[in-house]
Amino acid sequence: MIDKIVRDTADAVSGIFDGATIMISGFGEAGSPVELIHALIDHGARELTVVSNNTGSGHVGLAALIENRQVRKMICSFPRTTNSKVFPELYHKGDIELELVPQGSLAERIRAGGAGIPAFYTPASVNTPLAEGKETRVFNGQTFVLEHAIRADFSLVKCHKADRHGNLVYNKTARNFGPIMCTAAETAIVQAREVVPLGAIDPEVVVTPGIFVGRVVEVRNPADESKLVAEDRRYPW
Amino acid sequence: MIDKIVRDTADAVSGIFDGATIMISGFGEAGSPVELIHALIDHGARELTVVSNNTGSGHVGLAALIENRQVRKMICSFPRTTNSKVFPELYHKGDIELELVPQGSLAERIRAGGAGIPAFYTPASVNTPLAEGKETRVFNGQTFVLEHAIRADFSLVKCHKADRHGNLVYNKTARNFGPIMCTAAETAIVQAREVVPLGAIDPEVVVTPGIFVGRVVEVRNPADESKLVAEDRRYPW
Amino acid sequence: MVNGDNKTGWDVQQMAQKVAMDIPDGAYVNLGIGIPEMVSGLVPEGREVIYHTENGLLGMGPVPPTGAEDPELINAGKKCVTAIPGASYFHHADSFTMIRGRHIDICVLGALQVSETGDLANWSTGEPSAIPAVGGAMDLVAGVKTIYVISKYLTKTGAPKIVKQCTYPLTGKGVVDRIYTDLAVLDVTVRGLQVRELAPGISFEYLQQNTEAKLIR
Amino acid sequence: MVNGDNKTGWDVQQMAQKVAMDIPDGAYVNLGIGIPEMVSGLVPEGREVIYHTENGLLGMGPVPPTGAEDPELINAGKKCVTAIPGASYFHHADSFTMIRGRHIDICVLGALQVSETGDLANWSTGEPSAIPAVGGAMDLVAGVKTIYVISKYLTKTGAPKIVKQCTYPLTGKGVVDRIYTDLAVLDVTVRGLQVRELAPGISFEYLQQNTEAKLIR
Repeated sequence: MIDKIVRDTADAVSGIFDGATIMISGFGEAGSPVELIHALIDHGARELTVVSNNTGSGHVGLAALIENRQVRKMICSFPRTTNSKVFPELYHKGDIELELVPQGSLAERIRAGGAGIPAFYTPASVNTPLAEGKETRVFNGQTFVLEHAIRADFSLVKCHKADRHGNLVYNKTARNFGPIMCTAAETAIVQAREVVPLGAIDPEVVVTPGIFVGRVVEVRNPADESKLVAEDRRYPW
Repeated sequence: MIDKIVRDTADAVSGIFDGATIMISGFGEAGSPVELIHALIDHGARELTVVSNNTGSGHVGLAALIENRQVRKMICSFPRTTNSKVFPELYHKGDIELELVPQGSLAERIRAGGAGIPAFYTPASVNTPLAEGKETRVFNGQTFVLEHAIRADFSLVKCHKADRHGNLVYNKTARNFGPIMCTAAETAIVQAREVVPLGAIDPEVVVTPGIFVGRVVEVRNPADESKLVAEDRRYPW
Repeated sequence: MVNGDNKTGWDVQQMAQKVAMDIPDGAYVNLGIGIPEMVSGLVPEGREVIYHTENGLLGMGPVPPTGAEDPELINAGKKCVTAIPGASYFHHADSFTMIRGRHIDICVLGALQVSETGDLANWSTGEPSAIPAVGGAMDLVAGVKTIYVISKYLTKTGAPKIVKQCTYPLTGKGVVDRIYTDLAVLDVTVRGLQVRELAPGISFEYLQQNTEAKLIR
Repeated sequence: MVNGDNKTGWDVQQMAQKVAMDIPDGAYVNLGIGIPEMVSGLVPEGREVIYHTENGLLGMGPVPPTGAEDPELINAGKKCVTAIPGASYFHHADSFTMIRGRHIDICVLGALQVSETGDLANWSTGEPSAIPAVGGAMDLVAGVKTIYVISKYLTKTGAPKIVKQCTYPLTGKGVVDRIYTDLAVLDVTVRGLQVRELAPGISFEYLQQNTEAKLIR
């Protein structure tokens, strides 16, 4: 029987190893799997490469993971946010590496990683510093840059509802990077607001088919990251 | 005001010009926009390049379009079906051109066309006759073949429900090539079993966002192609 | 030309059963058109196997009862099927993301020829009069983790289908992992084709006499 | 250094209004973070304009009333928004399919510098101390059909933002179509920057004195 539901977030992140590449869903706080990230802090894996659009806010979630010195390198499109303090400080000290990628190229590289496409051409970043050192090629008179797929050992993803097969639906703009990150990881680890019985999600509206998901943990009342930041909470609490 | 609904299938296919490239949705009869194809036969545009997974059955729908000598070239993965008679005959006479593409490469080339990706690498067809003459490249020790995007002037697509913005949902495995073909055409022309009021389709379950759709026509009781074939019907009737 | 009589071998049902026995609980499986489709009905009790069909369905169920068919719910062979609880529908690009992205565990395909190094030819005899049609076979062999072939050991005319080198156009090179035939089950290994199991009454020597491919006991 | 006083020019609201007037009925529009966001509230009566936000929403509506915010319904600037009837949600790869695939009609962006040939610099001042952050800007300028820039004519210190050649790192080369400033509206043409409209009290000569870019009457 297929049952991808695990008991708690500690079980969910078990087996994440030092040096792993981890994709983390979310655009700002929307879709950020705060509880899974906190479990990864408790778990303690280090020297991680993290692929995520931002670098977290305040001292919780992704920012706390970085602050706990578990991240060697960030691959992202926008490492600043209104309340980002941790990443800028480490970056200026030279204590964390940054690979800056245009947001659409980041999304497409992740999608390619999940789809078995090793590389593709895109018009974004041509003639800019972000294309320096990258191969370019002309198609129909226009110049494109070659971008390579990104894959991860694990993805940490937040969704709205899940079933035991790992079928997922998301909530509004919290969907963002979740679906493509599930496809691009050896093991996609998902926190769901609600685990529902098999068959409760209409096959027509499944956003992430279960084949892309390794483990699901129910987190009924996930943290509202911006509230934690406003209260200046820090993880570990 | 945005209102993409047109009055009838004749209006829907108006402006299709001789020599146009046309994508036609469907996998066998599932998702095949039979009424739009018949309107295109009445319309009469010739010298078409048609991108579709198959070549139609019997003497209706896509097969009738080919039989009416409107198609110069087919780009498809599987030009045979149980009841395909028209294409084989013309092909053997040398009266129609065929570009054979592995089904996944066909889907990805269409998706790339819609996504502004001019070309990508894929492992499919490496070391086979279908990769002959195509550029190959090694990534991480594995050989891949370069495939180019396909775009179309028009797509003819069948869906289940649509609204005036062009938001679409599909029915079961009739979804197949519809969503990607909507993205890859200058003008996507859609026949919907039902046109519903704006807001009637939940934003979470929209499969094709309206931005990809040019025209929508309601066809309430679309033909069951296999029945027409079984009755040996021919279009024009 | 050798004796193609295989009364002493397994029938198609038994071949499909052997495949079904080798599909573990929880596997994601794509079944090719024809004989491979039989496998889905033969999964041992207690195993949950999820079938993918490349035309956009994960969680394909059995053929519906007569009268309950929906022409918009079909499999890759364009036959009417059903969807199990937990199924999902998706478009073709997403479907081949599953295939090309190595998300499918096992694919079971038919064959015209299989070589001793696991090359597969199953889409064209290369005859100029034939209309070439490839479908999803090339994507499947390039992307699915494990490729099983199910096929008679000999053609209807008694010619070998297990060959040293394929003479028909390839579907993929070095892609086949295991071959289920009516006479034996063979594993593709770096040293040659390892005979995993012989059908009742079939000798290793008989198998070897009917192929130029290198067989290993 | 020139006089940066722009009391005689348009204010930010008026600049945004000019942009809004130039967006036709039925357009699909992406608005950058900051001043461009103002445009959505200024669409003339009777026009239906659909806003795309790259974090996965087509059909973005106005800011919700206090207390009705949903932290999972935000725009690219990470502010809470709403969804109009006819909206749709999608993932990031699909969102950038809309952008890169030339499906969005107009994108309105801020600028650090715009050159006379339409080069745009709006993501980094290139200072070593700054943390580079690009977001979706490079994809937007590469993929959207028409790029409007909305920006003051001069920096806070009175330095030109309309330049012969950008000194800051580029977002895209030759991508800008029109520039809405507090002093004038300029079109990027092959012959130079065509002054489309002057703000009250602003002369062509004053504009030209404050840029080395070639302006055309």
